[in-house]
Amino acid sequence: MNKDKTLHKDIRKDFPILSKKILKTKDLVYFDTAASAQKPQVVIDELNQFYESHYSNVSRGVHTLSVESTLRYEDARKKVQNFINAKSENEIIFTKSATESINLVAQTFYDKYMSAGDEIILSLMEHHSNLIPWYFLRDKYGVVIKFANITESGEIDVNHFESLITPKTKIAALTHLSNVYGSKIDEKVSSICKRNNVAILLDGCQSAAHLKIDVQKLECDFFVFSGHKTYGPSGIGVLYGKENLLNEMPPYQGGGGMIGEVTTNKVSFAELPAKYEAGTPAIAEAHGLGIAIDYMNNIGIENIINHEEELTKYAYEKISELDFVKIYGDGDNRNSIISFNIENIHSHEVSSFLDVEGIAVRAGHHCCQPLMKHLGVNSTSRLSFGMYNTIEEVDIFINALIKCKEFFIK
Amino acid sequence: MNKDKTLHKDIRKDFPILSKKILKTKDLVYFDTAASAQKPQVVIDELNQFYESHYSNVSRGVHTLSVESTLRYEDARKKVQNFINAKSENEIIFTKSATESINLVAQTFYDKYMSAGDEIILSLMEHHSNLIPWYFLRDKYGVVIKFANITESGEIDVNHFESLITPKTKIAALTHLSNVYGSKIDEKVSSICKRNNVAILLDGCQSAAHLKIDVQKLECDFFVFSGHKTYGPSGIGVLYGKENLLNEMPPYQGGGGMIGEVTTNKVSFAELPAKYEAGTPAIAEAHGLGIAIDYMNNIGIENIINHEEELTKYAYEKISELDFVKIYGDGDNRNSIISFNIENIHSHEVSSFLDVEGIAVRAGHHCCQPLMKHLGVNSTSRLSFGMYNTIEEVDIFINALIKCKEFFIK
Amino acid sequence: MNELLKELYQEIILDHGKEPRNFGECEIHNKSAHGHNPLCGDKVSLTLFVDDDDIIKDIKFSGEGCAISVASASLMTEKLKGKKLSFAEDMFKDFTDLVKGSEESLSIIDEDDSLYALKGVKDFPMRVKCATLAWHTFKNALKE
Amino acid sequence: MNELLKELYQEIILDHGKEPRNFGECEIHNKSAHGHNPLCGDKVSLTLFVDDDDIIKDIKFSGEGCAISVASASLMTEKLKGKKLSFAEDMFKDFTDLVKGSEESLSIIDEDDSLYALKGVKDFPMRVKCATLAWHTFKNALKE
Ligand SMILES: Cc1ncc(COP(=O)(O)O)c(C=O)c1O
Ligand SMILES: Cc1ncc(COP(=O)(O)O)c(C=O)c1O
Repeated sequence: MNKDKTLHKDIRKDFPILSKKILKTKDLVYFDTAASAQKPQVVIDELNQFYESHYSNVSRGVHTLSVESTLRYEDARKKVQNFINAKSENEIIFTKSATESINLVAQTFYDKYMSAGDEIILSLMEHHSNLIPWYFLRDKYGVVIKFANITESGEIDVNHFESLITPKTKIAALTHLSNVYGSKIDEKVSSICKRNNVAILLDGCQSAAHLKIDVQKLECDFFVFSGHKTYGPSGIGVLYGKENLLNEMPPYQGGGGMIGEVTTNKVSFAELPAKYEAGTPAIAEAHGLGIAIDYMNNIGIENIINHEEELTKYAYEKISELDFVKIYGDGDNRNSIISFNIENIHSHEVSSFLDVEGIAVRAGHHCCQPLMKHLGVNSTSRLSFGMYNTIEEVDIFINALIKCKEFFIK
Repeated sequence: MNKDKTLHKDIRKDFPILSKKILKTKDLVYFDTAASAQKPQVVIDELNQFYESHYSNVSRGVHTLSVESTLRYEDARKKVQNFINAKSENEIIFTKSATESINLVAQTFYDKYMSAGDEIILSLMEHHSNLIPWYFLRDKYGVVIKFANITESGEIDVNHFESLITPKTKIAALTHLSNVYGSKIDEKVSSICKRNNVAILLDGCQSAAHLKIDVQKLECDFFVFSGHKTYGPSGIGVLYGKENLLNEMPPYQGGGGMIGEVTTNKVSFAELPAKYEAGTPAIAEAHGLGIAIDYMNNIGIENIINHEEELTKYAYEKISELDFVKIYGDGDNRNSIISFNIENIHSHEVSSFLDVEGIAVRAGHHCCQPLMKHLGVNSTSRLSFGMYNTIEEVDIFINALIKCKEFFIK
Repeated sequence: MNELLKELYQEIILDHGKEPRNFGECEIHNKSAHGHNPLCGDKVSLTLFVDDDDIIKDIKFSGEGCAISVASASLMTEKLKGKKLSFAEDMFKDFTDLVKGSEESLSIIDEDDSLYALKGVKDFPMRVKCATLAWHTFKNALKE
Repeated sequence: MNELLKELYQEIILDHGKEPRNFGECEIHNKSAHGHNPLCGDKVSLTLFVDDDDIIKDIKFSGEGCAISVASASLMTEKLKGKKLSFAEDMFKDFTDLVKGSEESLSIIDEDDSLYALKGVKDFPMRVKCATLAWHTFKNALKE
């Protein structure tokens, strides 16, 4: 594949939805990849192919289709393992979503390692999916949650973070890449956790498709992401956990596939990774995610990163030139996400206006209500890039933004 | 569509995988629908269509694609509601699988209505997915589990069941249609529960695609099933729960989409059904399930039932004629499932042998180890029908079974 | 300018969105409710004084939200003040039908009604919740 | 008769499957383990007596399973009896490679080996677990 700067021109052809017309006339400008990424044709085709020629349930039967499905399902696990550089495929658990992955960790990590009064550190910019599972522990079991401050530039205040750690701190759960600021976490945070014997979960929802992920270098104990934000199908998520932790922690859900032996009195559990995959898993979806990973690897993660960096920089500069727009966070350490507000225009108006121009941006609290409160707003608009976006689309967006302001503020 | 007896001939064309050749030469005879059903072309095509033209995240954005996805997702909910005749779409929760649905009910029903010493009734023929979630309650919180006996014919012993009820009994969780015997639950069981104020969960995994479901007539409090066994995609399950119960019970997983307001101290929860759907749901999968339901409705549930009845009766008779085969359970009250063993030949051998003949049957314990113990076996073979199977396929199977016996027992 | 946007953001909407009427809290009230839209964080607080004859003597709202939700709340308070509760309930039904695009089932609202200005919402289905937030809050206030 | 089935169910497999050797429990043993295949419920129990020189002086198995798993266990006990543990470990690697179809990486097992009879398993990937159950149980017994 073409790896030069015009790469995105060719990439666009791989994504069928990008040729859609909005309201029958406007070219779609999809700037909502942070909410969910679009799917390349090859992923869609492979889902097709899977159901048309290889589908059945996995791991249980011994017949041909069962073999074909199981091999694909387990192959996907290996692809994920390589994608994030996990040591073993036993460390890759398929879930339905990053949200489920976090719920799984919160409950089972608590069960094994925590008790009332123990402490968890979150940050003010966590997504609700990385807040509520921990709130449940607080409300059910009396663990204590502390919040790390966010700096003006949109990053965790590392000194404040470190000051929150006590001997009772057991785990920190933090976003690897903020879905509001687009800021990447400071690597120091992991080393601080390591030094203090605090486990760390990184919420990689926004990073998995936009940064090179190496869970060993990241020194994290858990890493979660969603297939649908990674150019894969909906309905599939990933949990990476260090093998010794996953071995020690109890299972999460119970059901077929995760057992060893069952009598009316007792149950023993399967080895990893089956232990954490109760019930029929998202079979075709796992395969689709594997194909999406192949696709990203083919394009080249480095190429994707470079392209998105360029886009982000360009968009940030262009938007900064508009004096009626406030951007949250600053320009450094910003990856493919820009949240902003137009003075005196609600984000809903902005998004509805842009929609009619064919431009899809997100409006709302982005599942970050505590951060919105911290910013003193109810909602923001957010544009977010995928590998398929272009500089021309940013220009269309800038023009539309100017028209939007003129429409609402005469 | 053609509703006469040759209906299945036309139906077969709708399922692309059925024209597959096993080992390049043998026509596929798919008798493993109870493990997972194959998908009609229209479901596969609609997944395609969804990703190619309408996909984005649901419920959150205000742009066109977000609208198109959300409408399809919520439409699927209405289709499920109608399919099982629930009173309100608030009673339909999308999960990843029936297994998850049961885990959800077990945990949240316990949280709201049970405490140590309270009792749950299961039966000896429950699937592990309807055992282990309740074992978790026993092992974590000290609730008591009682097992209803199974009669020789493969049904719950209703008198024994009734005798297990005490004032401490809070819920019974029972399979609506046994995945080993193919037997349907006696309607008396629900009335007994009603009369004694015991809630009842019906595990509809095997019934949803093979019986007419009416949750109001069934008088159940919860009903669960999986999309993949209902001609829909993998990665989607359904929980039906009575609205008042779902309103009273606490949420299960926490995350985006299931909240009302969130501060660093507190969280309030969304109304039904969002309350139980944390995180990005299985969007395309829900839509695909909706299309599968449309497809079944088009064929006509009655037609499907009649056809499968005929198949089951024919197969039962034919197999009964083979003196070297033992069938578990008897011929009445048997729906699309037949479990059996050939004397002195392990089910694995049977399944591998049949596989080479192009015939896919399940071998193993069918996630029912307690029932296997009760039957005094380690495993059985199982054939199970879908709407697409034919009498001719049964004949092929019978011949293969005879050859199989001859191969292993000379 | 796009027709759909013009329909959605009629003058009266922009006007009420910027300068909402009946904004604040009723000095005396016997009914109230808070509403919020979990999808975007928008909020509305409603206070009412309903007399013994079921007449809405006073109604005010406050909160933060988009032009559609604020204008809708503002227009609602104007519309309901002085009306009987039973009329308000009928209005609720009509209004939700209107913004969802079921115009044929309207029984009270007609083209001359100020609320009719919100008809354009029907082409923006994800905005229906904005338009109906105040009305659902009103319903909840009555449940108290 | 199908070639793949003939490969899988060679005479020696059917024979060992029906009449397993070294079936039972070692009278004296210092190592043991239970194994089971959660996919089908098959079980194997293994007892071993390993002397001070790391020689497997005795080895027996019992349990229930399919022809492949029983024959594999039976052939394994025959093969390992009297052998050094280090040889057994190498054999483990070879055997799992064989049944998974990586024949090129074999270093001990060759065509004349009785274990070679299980080569046909490679065409039935879901049966690999049957063929390796006894061997994994053996590994676990050593871990004790
Ligand atoms: C009776 C019964 N209950 C529960 C399940 C679990 O369904 P799933 O694996 O789709 O969650 C199954 C299917 O495996 C089943 O047959
Ligand atoms: C930072 C972050 N964390 C968690 C999530 C939740 O992901 P999902 O909804 O796919 O479970 C999201 C996406 O919505 C996110 O952006």
